[in-house]
Amino acid sequence: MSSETPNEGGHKKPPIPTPAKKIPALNIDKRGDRLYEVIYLHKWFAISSLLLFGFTVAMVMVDYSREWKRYQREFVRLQIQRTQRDMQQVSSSLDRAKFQQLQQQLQQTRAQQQQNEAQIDKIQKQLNDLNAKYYAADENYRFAKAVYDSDKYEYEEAVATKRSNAPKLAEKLKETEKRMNDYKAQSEKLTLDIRASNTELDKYVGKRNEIQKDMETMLADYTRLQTRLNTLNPGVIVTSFRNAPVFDFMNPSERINQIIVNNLYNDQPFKAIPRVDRCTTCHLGIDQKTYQDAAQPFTTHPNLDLYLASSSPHPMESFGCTTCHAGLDRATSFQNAGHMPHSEEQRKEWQKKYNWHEQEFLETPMLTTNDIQAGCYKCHNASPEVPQAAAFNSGRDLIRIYGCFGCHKLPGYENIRKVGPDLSTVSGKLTKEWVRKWLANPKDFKSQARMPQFWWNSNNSGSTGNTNWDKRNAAEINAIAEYLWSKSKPKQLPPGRTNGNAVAGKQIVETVGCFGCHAIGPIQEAANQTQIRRRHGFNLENQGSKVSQSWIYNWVKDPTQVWPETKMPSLRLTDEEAANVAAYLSSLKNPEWEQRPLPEIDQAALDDVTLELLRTNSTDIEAHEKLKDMTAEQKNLFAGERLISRYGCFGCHNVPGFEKAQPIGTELTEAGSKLISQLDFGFLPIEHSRRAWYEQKLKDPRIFDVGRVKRPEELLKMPNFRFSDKDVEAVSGVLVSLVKDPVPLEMRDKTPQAVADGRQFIAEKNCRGCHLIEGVGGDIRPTKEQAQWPPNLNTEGFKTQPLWLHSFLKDPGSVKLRPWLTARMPTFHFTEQQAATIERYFSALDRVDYPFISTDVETDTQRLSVGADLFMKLQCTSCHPTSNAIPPGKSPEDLAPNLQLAHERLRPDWVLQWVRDPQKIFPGTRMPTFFPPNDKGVPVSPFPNILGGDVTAQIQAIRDHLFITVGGGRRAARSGTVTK
Amino acid sequence: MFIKDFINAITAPYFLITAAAILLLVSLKYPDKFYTSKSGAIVFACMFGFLGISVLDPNFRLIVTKADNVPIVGMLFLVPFFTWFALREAVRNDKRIAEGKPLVEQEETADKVLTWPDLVYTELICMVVLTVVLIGWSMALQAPLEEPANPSSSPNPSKAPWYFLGLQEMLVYFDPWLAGVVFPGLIIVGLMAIPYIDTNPKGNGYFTLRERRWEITTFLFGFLILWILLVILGTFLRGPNWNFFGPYEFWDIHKLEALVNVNLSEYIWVKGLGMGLPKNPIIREIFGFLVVLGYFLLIPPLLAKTWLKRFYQTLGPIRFHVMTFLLLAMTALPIKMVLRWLFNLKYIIGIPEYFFNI
Amino acid sequence: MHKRSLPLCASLLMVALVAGCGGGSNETNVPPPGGPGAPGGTTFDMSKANATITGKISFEGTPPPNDKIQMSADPYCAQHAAQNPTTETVKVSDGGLENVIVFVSSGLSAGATYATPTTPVEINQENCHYTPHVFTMMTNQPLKVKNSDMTLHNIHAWAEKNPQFNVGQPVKDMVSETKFKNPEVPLPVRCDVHKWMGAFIGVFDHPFHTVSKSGGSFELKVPPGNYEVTAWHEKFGKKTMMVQVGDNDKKELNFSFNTNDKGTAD
Amino acid sequence: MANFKDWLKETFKALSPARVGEYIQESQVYRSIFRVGVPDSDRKRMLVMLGNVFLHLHPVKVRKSGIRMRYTWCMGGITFFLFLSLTFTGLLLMFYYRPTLEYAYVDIRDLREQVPLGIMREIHRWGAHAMVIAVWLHMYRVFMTGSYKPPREFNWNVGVILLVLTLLLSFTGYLLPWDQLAIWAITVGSNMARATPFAGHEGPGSALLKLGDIAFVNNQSDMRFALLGGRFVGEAALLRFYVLHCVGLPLVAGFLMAIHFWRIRRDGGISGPL
Repeated sequence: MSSETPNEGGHKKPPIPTPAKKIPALNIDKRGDRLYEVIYLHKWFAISSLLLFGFTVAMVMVDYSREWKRYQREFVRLQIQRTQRDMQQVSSSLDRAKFQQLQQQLQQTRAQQQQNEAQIDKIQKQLNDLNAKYYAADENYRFAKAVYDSDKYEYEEAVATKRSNAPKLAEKLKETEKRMNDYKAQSEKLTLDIRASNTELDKYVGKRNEIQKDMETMLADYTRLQTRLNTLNPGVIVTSFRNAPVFDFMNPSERINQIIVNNLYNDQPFKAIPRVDRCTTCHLGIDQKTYQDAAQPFTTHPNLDLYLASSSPHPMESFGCTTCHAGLDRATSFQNAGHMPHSEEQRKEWQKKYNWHEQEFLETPMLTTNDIQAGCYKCHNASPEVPQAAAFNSGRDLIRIYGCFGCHKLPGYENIRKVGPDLSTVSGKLTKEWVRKWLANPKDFKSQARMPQFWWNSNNSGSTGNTNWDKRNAAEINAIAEYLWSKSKPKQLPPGRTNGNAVAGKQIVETVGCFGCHAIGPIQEAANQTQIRRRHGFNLENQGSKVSQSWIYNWVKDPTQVWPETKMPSLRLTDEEAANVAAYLSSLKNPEWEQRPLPEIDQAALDDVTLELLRTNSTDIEAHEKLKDMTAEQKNLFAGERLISRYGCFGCHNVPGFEKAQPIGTELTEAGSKLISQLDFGFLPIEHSRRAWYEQKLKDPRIFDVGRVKRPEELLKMPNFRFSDKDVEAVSGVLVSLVKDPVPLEMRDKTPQAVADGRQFIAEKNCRGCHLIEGVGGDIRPTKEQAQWPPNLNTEGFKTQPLWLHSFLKDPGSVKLRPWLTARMPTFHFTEQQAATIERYFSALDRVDYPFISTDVETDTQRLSVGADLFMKLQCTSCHPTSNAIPPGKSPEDLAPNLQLAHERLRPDWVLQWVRDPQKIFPGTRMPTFFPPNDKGVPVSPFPNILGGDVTAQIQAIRDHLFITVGGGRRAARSGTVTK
Repeated sequence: MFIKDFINAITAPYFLITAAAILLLVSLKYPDKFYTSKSGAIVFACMFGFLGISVLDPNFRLIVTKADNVPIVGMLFLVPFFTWFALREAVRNDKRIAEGKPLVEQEETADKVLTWPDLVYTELICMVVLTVVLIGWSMALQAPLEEPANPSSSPNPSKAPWYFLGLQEMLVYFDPWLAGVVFPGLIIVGLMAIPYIDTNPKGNGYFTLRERRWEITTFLFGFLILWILLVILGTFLRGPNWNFFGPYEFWDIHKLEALVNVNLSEYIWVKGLGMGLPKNPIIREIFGFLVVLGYFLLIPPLLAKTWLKRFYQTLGPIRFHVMTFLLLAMTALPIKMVLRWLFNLKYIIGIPEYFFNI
Repeated sequence: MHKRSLPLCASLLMVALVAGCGGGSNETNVPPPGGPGAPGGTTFDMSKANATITGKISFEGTPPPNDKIQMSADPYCAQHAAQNPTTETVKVSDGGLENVIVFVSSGLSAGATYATPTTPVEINQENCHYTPHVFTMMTNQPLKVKNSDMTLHNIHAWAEKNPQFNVGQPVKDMVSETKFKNPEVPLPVRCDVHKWMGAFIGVFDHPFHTVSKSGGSFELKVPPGNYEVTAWHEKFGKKTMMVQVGDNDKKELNFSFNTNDKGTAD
Repeated sequence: MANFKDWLKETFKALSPARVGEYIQESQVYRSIFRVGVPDSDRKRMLVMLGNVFLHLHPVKVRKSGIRMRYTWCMGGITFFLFLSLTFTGLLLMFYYRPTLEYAYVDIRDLREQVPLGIMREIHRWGAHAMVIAVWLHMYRVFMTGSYKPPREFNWNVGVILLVLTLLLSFTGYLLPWDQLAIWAITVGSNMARATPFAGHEGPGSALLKLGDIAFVNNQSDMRFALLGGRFVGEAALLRFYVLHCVGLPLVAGFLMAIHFWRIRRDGGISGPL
């Protein structure tokens, strides 16, 4: 194939363009018929090959040195350090004297052994022989058995198929069986012989073995650590060989750890991708208690009782990591895993340390440690609260209190009454002028107003384009007020008393329990106590400038007569008390605000607004014509109605004419998975993350319009709630928790329905404003002395009898349980069903029977008398009265509940637990234990001579005395004993 | 700041494409002025300087250092370099021809050397060096990987692979059936037809410009302006919503461009004749049809008679008509561009009912 | 044959070496003795606390009178307590304030641990009063509570950082014992039956604390170093001072309270 | 002892590189493979070129000007070598990559973060980009030197097809990582097929292809559907592209490359002025 001739005949040879005068190429002599000198090529080849070698090595190194390997190496170092430390500790705590003694003994026995060497050798030899024989015999036996088994099968098969040679086979079987048994006997005998020889040998060497064993036990811990250390640190060569590139495919010590949770998927479009959490590749000490003080990423999880441990409610194997924390499951580098800093300092630190930067492509960045409670909700969504997640729950409380669900669809807030007052009777309560001033800036009137500000916000203040917002806002507000008044049908109320005493009223307001739901002005922060629930009712600040004293009287006397749907319960105020309260509340005034002039109404602005609204469904010319025909009143009514519909006032208020209107806000059911590209950040220089957007939105909802040129009807509409930073954080925490991340059924919260319903209900009624329920609540506490705190309702279901609880809930005023308490349990006028919801909730929480229980007490006379004795000796009556009278010399706040009521109020079993250890049921209670535990944690009675010091029996006796003798309860008939 | 704004302004497609085309044509007219070692040094020094200074700008850096764009930055240098190199060789050869000297290539033509080692060895070295380059590149730059595919959220801009961005850029001026199907088809056909249309026997196997001025000008216009430049434009200067963004401009998703393009039929019926558009699309678009048919059917014979008479004679009718068709198809793109820039012309023929828009 | 097997031998040798290195060192049976003072996990040697800080807590101005106690509710107390009993909140003698907790509040080396005394601290309920009224102890040190009265007392530690402790002692000379796991200053103690009865405990995780004696004097033994020392009184609150002591040093540190000082909530 | 010393000496001598080399070269195994031996003479050099299946694509002698870098720019060779390295790295990647919706993306992620020598993906991707550029420049050079002129018209055409194949290879590979970049690039690219005249449901003329009211070209029967195996870029498209990328197109390209190289020889070697 060396032919070089171009295809002749195929094509014409192209003509040579220029005269072909052959001119020798430069330096041709030197090169011969070469283009390049070979040495020149060699040189280039050498250079490039060296480069290639270098680059290949570099490539392998670059590829090999992964971030996670570094952490794993570090962790091994840490483990070695710790093991060495442990070893040192173990060795220093070793009983050296004893160890030396053992060593001496060992030497002694050795010496003894040497004397009997001949004997030992003999036995040893014998033993070896026996072992050899045993081996042979045992093998014979096993082979014989194999033959027997196969013969057996043949025989059985022959019998079954009725073959003629069956008898012959039976004989053969017998023969093999005999042989097998012979061998068995032989080997068994040899076993016995070996055992005997061993025993004999033991006589000489047994002692030594024993000592050796003792020494081993002493050193067991040490040896274990030593082994561990050897495994951890098998030497540089082994480690580096195991983990060397290429060789690391076999059994490297540096390897990926992963948790694969059944049925847990990353919900990607098209397909669910199995979730593979590789976090533990670097977080190596996360589930081990001993790394609490280690640096990240090796630190132990801060709450192993609740997470990771296999005994905890969230074991690592079945929940993984990203279920709660989010982040990218398969990533094994700091950056890609989606770590998110919790603060600006941390962000800076990470940028420096890990070269961290925000990941633009990650849909689910990790929740920061501040936000981590937001990760709970995807599973814990059966009831309105997540256990132990205080910050998250307060966010949910805020949403309920401020009524975000009025405009936005939010999961868990379905079928809740609108938060604002009914406006269908507004003209009977307020004045139009007040409403106009109020709407302009509610917070100006009441610094803690829940009503948000719709006008004079960042996108409708000053003047933009052709719009003078001052004039326009005034016109809009006026139109709305006019509309409301035109539709309002005031309720006829009896004239209220106005002759109350404000000072006495103040006393009542401060003590009777108003502050469980209300506050006056800003709420003073208290350490360790949330007071969010004190925003449940509207703030009473400047109430006197808002409504008339007569109206207040009617309201506090019986709120339902004014507004049947109100959440406000009746506090059973007497007429005089009500008059005093009314006097006090109407004395709370803001004269400066009252004197402020009303904004003037500019007809041109009203025309502008009306025109703009008219234009939405008719042409310009038509709109102008319509406008011309309208009177000012018509304009106001028309504009008012359309504006209410634009701003969605009916989301929070009952507005006549808007009973069936649909909420106007964006649905927030999956707010936590909303694509960042769908969030309009406007021109704001804020971080482009969901969290940051929500926070900004909550701080100033309309700021995204700033810098935009928009017509008034295109502007953002969400009003400004003027949330504090803390509130913003809590609410946005809830929003980011609303993710679209399907978790398998087995992970989901299994809160019983009764508990979920109960929680929902007590949240609606704000029970926790006063009471501590499930360890949460008691918001009223900072306003009261500890002695005046409303009761903790821990174990309420277990504690109280259903009948008593039911009658109490239906009519709390009838029971005088704690006469010293100034706060009153209000009358909520619960329906039977509502009361049952609460009762069922408490029972379900404590897992006790409801509603049918036995309250009879099984006892006998002797026990009753012991109980009476103990009751006296323990001086229970020092604090507990047994009648309604207050003992002399005592003030009510020194007292405990009247024990006479116990038998019909308390469950007998509860009393037993309560008396044994009251702190366990109500931490901080003033009820002491009389049976403090000793060193071993066993309760001890101060009266060792009564009933043999049996604590359980003593407590039972006290209980029986309390129920039968003090209370006069029923005794259960006990078989075999006679009751009189 | 002012300089950046200025550059942002002059990189606008209409200016960039026009300027580049003019520059190319002028440089081909006076090759011995443009394609010298000195001018090459100046141009490349400027380009490197521009890149070096510009990467200080965050927006510029963002777009240039995007992993998948790095090869295109390389191409941005390689293509001009080889253009300059080839034409410099050509200029040299042309000079030699003029002086009656043998060509650069010819000096050695008759010499044959053994393939082993001269060719085989150099190939080996070349491979090794290339491997080194590839490995180095791979170590320095991680291949891009974005979030998992999600058909419900389209990134803005959604771009085709970079080598098809020329086609995507054509979508600005033509409908998909032309820009995405017909033009690519014609490009392939046209490329394949080149050896059969080009009967010029000269310039076979050596760099020359003077002997093949017509072919080279046409090819360079098509390759450099209508392909490479459009790829670069599509890569670096097209942002969200396929809007134009200068190299220092932030890709703001909210930037809007006014869509005020008008069909030829509206120009004639509504603006010219002052009457409504006829219902029947054929009648409505009759002028468009006339223009397009005229373009493809009348111009070739006209050219054959006048301007390209010489070609008609050497090539014969078949070759000539194939050539003029391909040339006219190619020039349709710049013509449509110019019409768009000057008159906001949307379609010459616009029958959206049948997806037939030109 | 020989020639061929050379590399094989070499590689076998390598493998053997590697294996030897890996498993070679587990022969040791006897652990090396761990000396005292090994880093981590060992306790502080109290003989190093050789510097002394002494001082006086002075009180300026007229000390406010203590509240009178109404004991009528419990006849036993009314009978056994002194005439016209008062609370023990402010006790001033020689211009010095008694019952002030003085302690090192920062400056101790981090990570150091201190031996917990096994001797219990005692508090007695006698004649419806706690004695002592203010005292200090270490975490996990036993606290013995004794009732010397013929009436029911309950000793209720209103702890916030520790689990609350509330034991009723209905029998005379009854003794209960408890421990506090976490440091807490002050830890108020009250009797819920007799609301005037109150005491304060300072619980520390180190031994450098004391209570001012009658006349307001106190003495602290500390290791050399630079410390922040805090004085706390139930009514007048906290004061802090810095002090630097060297080896075997003696420094004087005087705190001063007056009527205008207000106790903070903690 | 002396014996042993001699033995040692001899052994060392026998083991010297030169001797070992000699020994190997004289062995039957070696000679059966490499017929010619070290090409240290011109004759042998020619024999090597003739006897080696890979090298025989080259002629024994070449025109000096034809192998000048300033003339060839070496772009054809680079393209071919890039093709080879892409085949190699691609093969390695195929061990880890599974073309399913479940795993496509996560496998790429694992290649990036955990798989040893996952850097192959980088080499593959950058090599692919480089190949597209190299193949353009190769065409550019061939045009600029007029090398498509007779007798090389056919080889130019083969080259054009190879260029298209290169683009298609790159295009099909672009989808495989299954990230947003991939799926949207392919969506944009394949959307054009929707507008194919007559064969695309949004292309001109497709509306004419119907019988009565039954349209033959709809979104489930047009070019795009054929390309993607579905109405949108989904699992079928992924598999289709994977097969094309790994098997179909490389086979065709390899076949055409063989022709391309062969024709270079048949058409008179690398072009040059005659």
